[in-house]
Amino acid sequence: MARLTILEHREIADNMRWLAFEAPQDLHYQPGQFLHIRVTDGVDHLLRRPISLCKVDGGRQVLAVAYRVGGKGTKLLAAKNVGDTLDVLGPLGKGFQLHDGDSHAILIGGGIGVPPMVELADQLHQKGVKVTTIVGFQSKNVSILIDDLKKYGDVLIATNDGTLGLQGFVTDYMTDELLSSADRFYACGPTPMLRAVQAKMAGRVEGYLSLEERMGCGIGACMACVTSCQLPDGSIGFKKVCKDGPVFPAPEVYFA
Amino acid sequence: MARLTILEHREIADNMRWLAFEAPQDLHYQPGQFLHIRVTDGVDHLLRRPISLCKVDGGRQVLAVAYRVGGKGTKLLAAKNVGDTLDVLGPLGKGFQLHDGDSHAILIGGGIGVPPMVELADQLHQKGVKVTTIVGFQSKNVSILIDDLKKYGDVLIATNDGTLGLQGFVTDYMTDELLSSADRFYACGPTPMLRAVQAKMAGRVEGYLSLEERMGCGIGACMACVTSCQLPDGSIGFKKVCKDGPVFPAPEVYFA
Amino acid sequence: MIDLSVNIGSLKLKNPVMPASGCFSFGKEYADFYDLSQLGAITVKATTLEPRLGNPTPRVAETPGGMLNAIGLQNPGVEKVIAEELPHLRKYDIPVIVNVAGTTVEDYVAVTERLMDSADVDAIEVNISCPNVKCGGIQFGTDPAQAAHVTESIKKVSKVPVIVKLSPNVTDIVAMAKAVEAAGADAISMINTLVGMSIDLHKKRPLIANGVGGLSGPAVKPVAVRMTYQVAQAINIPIIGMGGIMDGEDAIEFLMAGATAVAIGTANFVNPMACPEIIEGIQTYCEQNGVANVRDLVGVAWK
Amino acid sequence: MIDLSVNIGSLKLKNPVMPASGCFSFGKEYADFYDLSQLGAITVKATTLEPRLGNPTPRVAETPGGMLNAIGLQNPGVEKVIAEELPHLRKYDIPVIVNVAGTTVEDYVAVTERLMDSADVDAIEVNISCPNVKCGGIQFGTDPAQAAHVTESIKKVSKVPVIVKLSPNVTDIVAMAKAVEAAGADAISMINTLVGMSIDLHKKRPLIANGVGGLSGPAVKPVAVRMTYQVAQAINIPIIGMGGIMDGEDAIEFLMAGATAVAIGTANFVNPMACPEIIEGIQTYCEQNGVANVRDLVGVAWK
Ligand SMILES: Cc1cc2nc3c(=O)[nH]c(=O)nc-3n(C[C@H](O)[C@H](O)[C@H](O)COP(=O)(O)OP(=O)(O)OC[C@H]3O[C@@H](n4cnc5c(N)ncnc54)[C@H](O)[C@@H]3O)c2cc1C
Ligand SMILES: Cc1cc2nc3c(=O)[nH]c(=O)nc-3n(C[C@H](O)[C@H](O)[C@H](O)COP(=O)(O)OP(=O)(O)OC[C@H]3O[C@@H](n4cnc5c(N)ncnc54)[C@H](O)[C@@H]3O)c2cc1C
Ligand SMILES: Cc1cc2nc3c(=O)[nH]c(=O)nc-3n(C[C@H](O)[C@H](O)[C@H](O)COP(=O)(O)O)c2cc1C
Ligand SMILES: Cc1cc2nc3c(=O)[nH]c(=O)nc-3n(C[C@H](O)[C@H](O)[C@H](O)COP(=O)(O)O)c2cc1C
Ligand code: FES
Ligand code: FES
Repeated sequence: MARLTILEHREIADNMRWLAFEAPQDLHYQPGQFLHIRVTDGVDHLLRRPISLCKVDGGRQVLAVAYRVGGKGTKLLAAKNVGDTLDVLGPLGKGFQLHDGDSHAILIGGGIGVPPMVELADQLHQKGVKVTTIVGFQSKNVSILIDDLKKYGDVLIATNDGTLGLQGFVTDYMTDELLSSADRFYACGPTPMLRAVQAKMAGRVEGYLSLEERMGCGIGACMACVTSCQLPDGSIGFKKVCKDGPVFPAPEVYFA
Repeated sequence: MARLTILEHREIADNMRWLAFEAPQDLHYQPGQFLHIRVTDGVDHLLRRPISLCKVDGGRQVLAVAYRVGGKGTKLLAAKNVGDTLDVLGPLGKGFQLHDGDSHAILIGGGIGVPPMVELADQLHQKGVKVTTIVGFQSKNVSILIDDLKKYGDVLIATNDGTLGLQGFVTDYMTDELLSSADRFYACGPTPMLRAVQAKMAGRVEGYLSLEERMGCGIGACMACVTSCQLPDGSIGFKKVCKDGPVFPAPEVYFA
Repeated sequence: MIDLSVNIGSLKLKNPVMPASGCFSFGKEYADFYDLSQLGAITVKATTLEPRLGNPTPRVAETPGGMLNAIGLQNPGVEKVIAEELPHLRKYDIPVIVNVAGTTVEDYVAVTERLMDSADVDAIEVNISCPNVKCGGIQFGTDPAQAAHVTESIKKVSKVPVIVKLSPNVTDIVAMAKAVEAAGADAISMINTLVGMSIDLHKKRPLIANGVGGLSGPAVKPVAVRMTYQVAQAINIPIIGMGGIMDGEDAIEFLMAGATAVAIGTANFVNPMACPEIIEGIQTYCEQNGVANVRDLVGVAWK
Repeated sequence: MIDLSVNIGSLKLKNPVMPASGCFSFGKEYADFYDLSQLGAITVKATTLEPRLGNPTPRVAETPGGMLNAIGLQNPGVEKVIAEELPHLRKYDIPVIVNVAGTTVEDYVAVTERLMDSADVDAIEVNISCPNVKCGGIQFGTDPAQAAHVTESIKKVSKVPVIVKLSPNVTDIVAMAKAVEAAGADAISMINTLVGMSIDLHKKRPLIANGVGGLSGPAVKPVAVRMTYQVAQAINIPIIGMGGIMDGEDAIEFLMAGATAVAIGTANFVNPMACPEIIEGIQTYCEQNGVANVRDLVGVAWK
C-alpha cells in the first residue's frame, strides 16, 4: 500500500486514459497483476478499483495503467491531475507466467483487456520469444495501445464495426497456421471472448486466461471475487480472482 | 447558487483561514449574511457549512470569508487550492441593519464571530458612523482580522489568557462611559458571550445579536436551525437562524 | 415526446417527481429557485391538530453519506396550515399532498376531517412513521394491525386519495404494506427515515438534542430500494419511493424496483435545484434508452 | 501508560479492537500487512457444519458510503476449519473467536460441539443474523424466542464464552438483546448488516446475483451506534459494537454508546492497515483526553 504520485494522465482514445505513477521503491511485479486503486479519500466510493498493470518503464521508475472512464469511480479518477497522489495497493494477484523454451506466443486482448498485454509482450520479447498480438475493439475510436504493442511483434486488429483492421472477432485470426506455430497463448478481455478463445485453443495450445470479477478486499480475505474453476480433484469449485488469479491456466477456468 | 472560483486561500492564524472568491456577477449582500458552502462534491459530507461573509472588496469583485479549521468538513475546505471552484449558496439570511442617524456603534466579535464585523465596520465607517470594535479571542495565536478592523476605528482586544490585549472578556470593555456614548451595538460570537452582551446592553443600547445553529437547508425549509425568540405576541417561539436571522434584534433573542 | 406522466390513485402527475415531506416546508423557499409547476406534485411538511414547537436544537447532524434529523414535527397546526400555507400553492398546476401526523387515531382523523374543508388538499399522506419517539406515530408504523386501524379510520373521512407512509424500522415491511393496502390505502410512500444516532465526542452525549434522529440521504438508499422491490411485488397499489435519491439515475433505480413515483428529501438541502434536475435526468435517461413512457420502467427489475 | 485492555466475558483482550467476521477470512492475508498479535482478538469467517460454496457472483456492490455483500457463507466446513485454518492463529497471542452459522438449531449445536474438540477456539460468535435469505439463520435473528432457543442450546454444549451476533433488521433490537441475555449469552455483538439492494440500470436487474445483500460501512454507523446505545442500557453483558467504524474516533463513538469492544469489517477492504491504525487512534484519543483506562469510556454517553 502506498500513496503514488501521478506523473502522466492523458486521454488515449474516447473515454480511455493512460495513467502513469512514480513507482514505489520496492516494486515487485509480474505482467497480468493488478493495482487496487482508491479513487477518493472520502467514503462516497469505498471500494478500490482493480486496474491491470500495463507497463513498467524507465528502469522500474514508472508504473502505468490504462483504463476506461465508465462508472462513477473511474470518472473521479479521470479528474485527478499530474502531481496528485493516489492510494494504491499492489501490484496484487497472480500474473502471466513466462515459460522457458517457448519460441512463439500469441497474446489476445479485447477492449480493456488489452493493457496487460503491453508489459507481457515486452517481457516475452526480451526473453527472445516471438510475439503475435491479436487485439479486438468495438470500434476505432476506442482502440488503444496498438503502437506500443507493435514494438514487440506483429499486431493483428479486429473491430466489431470494421472501422479498424478486420471486421470481426479476435478468434477470426486464429487460423490453424497461426495456432500450429504457437507454444503458448495469453488472453484477457470480456467473458464471451475468453470463452471463445478457451474453446478454440483447447487441446491445441496451452495458455492463460485473465478474468474479471467485482472485488471487495482485493487480497483474498472477503470471498467476493470468486470464479468457478476445475479443482485439482476434478470437481468444480471457487477460486479467488484477486489472489488465485486474475490469471488462471486456461483449462482450469469453468464458464457456466 | 453558483460555483465560485477561489482567488485567495491562506492561513491567518493557527487553524484560521482566509478564503476569497471571485464574486458572482449579481452579488447582493448585507454584512452579517452567510455563505452556505459545500465542502466536497461527493456525498460523504452532505451538509453545507454556513460561513459569514467577512468582506466584499475590489468593487464587488471579491467575496471573502474567514473560518476556523475544526471538523471534517472545514478540513476538506482547507485543502482547496486557488483556482478550484466551490459550490456556494448565498449570501443568505438577514444581516446587520444600519440605521440612519447613528453616530457611534460598538461592534463586538468573539472568535469566529469576528469575521462579519469587518464588512459591517467598513459600511458603518463609510456612512460616517464612528466605529469601536471589541474583539475577544482565546489566545493571541488564534486572533484574526485586527488590522483589517483598525482601518475603520478603534479596536479593543481581550484574550482569555492575556497573550494579546486585556486578559478577560469583551464585556470588560463595556464601561458606562463607552455605552453611554453609543447609539447601537452589533455582536457575533459564542453563546455565553452573546448572553453577557445582551444582559449588559439591555435597556441601555439597542443592538443586534448574530446567532449560530446547526443547519440543514440554509434557506428556511427544513426547520433545523430554530432558536427561541420572543414573538410579537410576547410568547416564546422559534425563529429560523438561516432565514429570520442569523442577525436578530437583541431583545428578541431568548437564551434558555 | 416522452411521456413522463404517472398516476397515484386518482392523482395525475405530469412527472413522477415530488419533494418529500418535511424537506420542502410549504414550498415558498424553493419557489425562489424555480417554478414549482415543474414538479409532479408537492408533499408539504407534517401537519398536526395543534401547533407544535418541535424539539430542542441541535436538530440535525451530518453522517457519512447522510444526515440525522429530529425536527419533531414543528408546525403551526392544521388551522393555520389551511389558512396560511396551502392557498399559495394553488397557483401552481400541481397536486398538493398534505402529510398528516398525530399521537392518537383520533388526532389523525380530526386533522383529516379539517383538511377536507379545504379545496387546496389533493391527497393525504399519513405519517405513521416518524422515528422520533416523542412525536408519536411510530407505534402505528411498526404494528400491522395498528397501521391498518389508522388507515381505515382516515379512509372513512377522507374524500381524497390516502397515501400511507411506511417506516423502514421494522422486521417485516411487506406485512406492513399488505396491512395498509387491505385497510384501503390508495398508495404507499416509503421509506421514512431509519432511526440513528451520532455521539458528540467532545460533549460525550448524543449530538442531536433529542438523542435519536432519523437517518436520510444516500446512505439509506440500498435499504429503501430493497424495501421498494419487496413491497412492489406484494401489493397492487402504487408506491412513491424515496430514500437517498440524489439524481436521475437514483430515481430510475426506484422506478425499476417498483415505485410509480419518487420523492426527494435530503437532496434539496444539498442542491436547491435537485427536483427539477432529477426530472431532467429521468427525461434524459428515457431519451437515451428508448423509453417512450416512464411507466414502462416501473418494476422492470423483477418483472 | 494507558490501559486499553477490556474483558468480554472471561476473554481478556489487550485492546478493544478486533476484525469483524467475514471481513478478515482466517487472518492469513492481513498477516502480510502487520503482526496480528497487535489485535485485541480475531473473529474468523462464518463456519458451517458442511462446506458451502456460497452465492454466485457478483457478490459485492458499492453504495454511497457503504457496500453490499452476499457472499453466502462460503466456507470449507467446520472440519477443515479446525484442521487447516485455526491452528496457524495460535502463534499470535490473541483470543480466537469462531463465527458459527447454520440453518437449524441442530446445525449450530453440531458445529459448536465439533469446535469444542479444538484447543484453538476461545469463544463462539453465533451468527443468527446473516441477512442473506438463502444462507439460513435470519429467522433466529428476528424472533426473540427463537434467538433465545438457539442461544440456550449452544450454551449447553459450549465450554467457551458464547457471543450472540444480532441483526439490525428488526423492529425492536432491545427485545432481541434481552432475550439472548436471559438465555445465557456471555456477550452480544452488533450489528450485522442491514438488508439492502442496488439495481444495475444497464441489466435492469439487482446488481448482486443474490438479489438482496448486506449493507455495511460508514453508511450504517448511525443505526449501529443508536442500537448499541439502546441495548447497552438494557442489558448487563458486554457488547462488541460494529458497523462502519473507519477510524479511532468512530471506535470511541461506539465505546461511548456502550460497547466494551469494537469490530472492524468493511474498513479492512478500504485500508488493510485499518485495525492497527484504529488501535493507535484509540490510544491517541485517550492520551489527548486524559483517559487512563479505556473502560472508563464505555457508556459515558448515557451514564
Ligand atoms: C483484475 C482486473 C483487472 C482490470 N483491469 C482493467 C484495466 O486494465 N483497465 C480497465 O479499464 N479496467 C480494468 N478492469 C475493470 C475495472 O476494474 C472496472 O471497469 C472498474 O472497476 C469500474 O469502476 P467504475 O468506477 O467505472 O464503475 P462503478 O460502477 O462506479 O463501480 C462500482 C463498483 O463495481 C466494480 N466494478 C464495476 N465494473 C466492474 C468490472 N467490469 N470489473 C470489476 N469490477 C467492476 C468497481 O470496482 C466498484 O467496486 C479490471 C478488473 C479486474 C477485476
Ligand atoms: C450563520 C453562521 C455563520 C457562521 N460563520 C462562521 C465564520 O464566519 N467563520 C467560522 O469559522 N465559522 C462560522 N460558523 C460556524 C461554522 O459553520 C462551523 O464551524 C462549521 O460548519 C463546522 O464545520 P466542520 O466541518 O468544521 O465541523 P463538522 O463537525 O464536520 O460539521 C458537521 C456538521 O455540523 C455543523 N456544525 C458543526 N459545528 C457547527 C457550529 N459551531 N455552528 C453551526 N454548524 C456547525 C456543520 O455545518 C456540519 O453540518 C458560522 C455558523 C453559522 C450558523
Ligand atoms: C429534515 C427532515 C424533515 C422531515 N420531516 C418529515 C415529516 O414531517 N413527515 C414525513 O413523513 N417525513 C419527514 N421526513 C422524511 C422524508 O420525507 C423522507 O421520507 C426521508 O428523508 C427519506 O428521503 P431522503 O433520503 O430523500 O431524504 C423528513 C426528513 C428530513 C431530512
Ligand atoms: C464481505 C462481508 C462478509 C461478511 N461475512 C460475515 C460472516 O460470515 N459472519 C458474520 O457474522 N458477519 C459477516 N459480515 C458482517 C460483518 O461482520 C459486520 O457485522 C458488518 O459488516 C458491519 O461492520 P462494518 O460496517 O465494519 O463492515 C460480513 C460483512 C462483509 C462486508
Ligand atoms: S476481492 Fe476479497 S477475496 Fe477477492
Ligand atoms: S437550516 Fe433549514 S430552516 Fe434553517
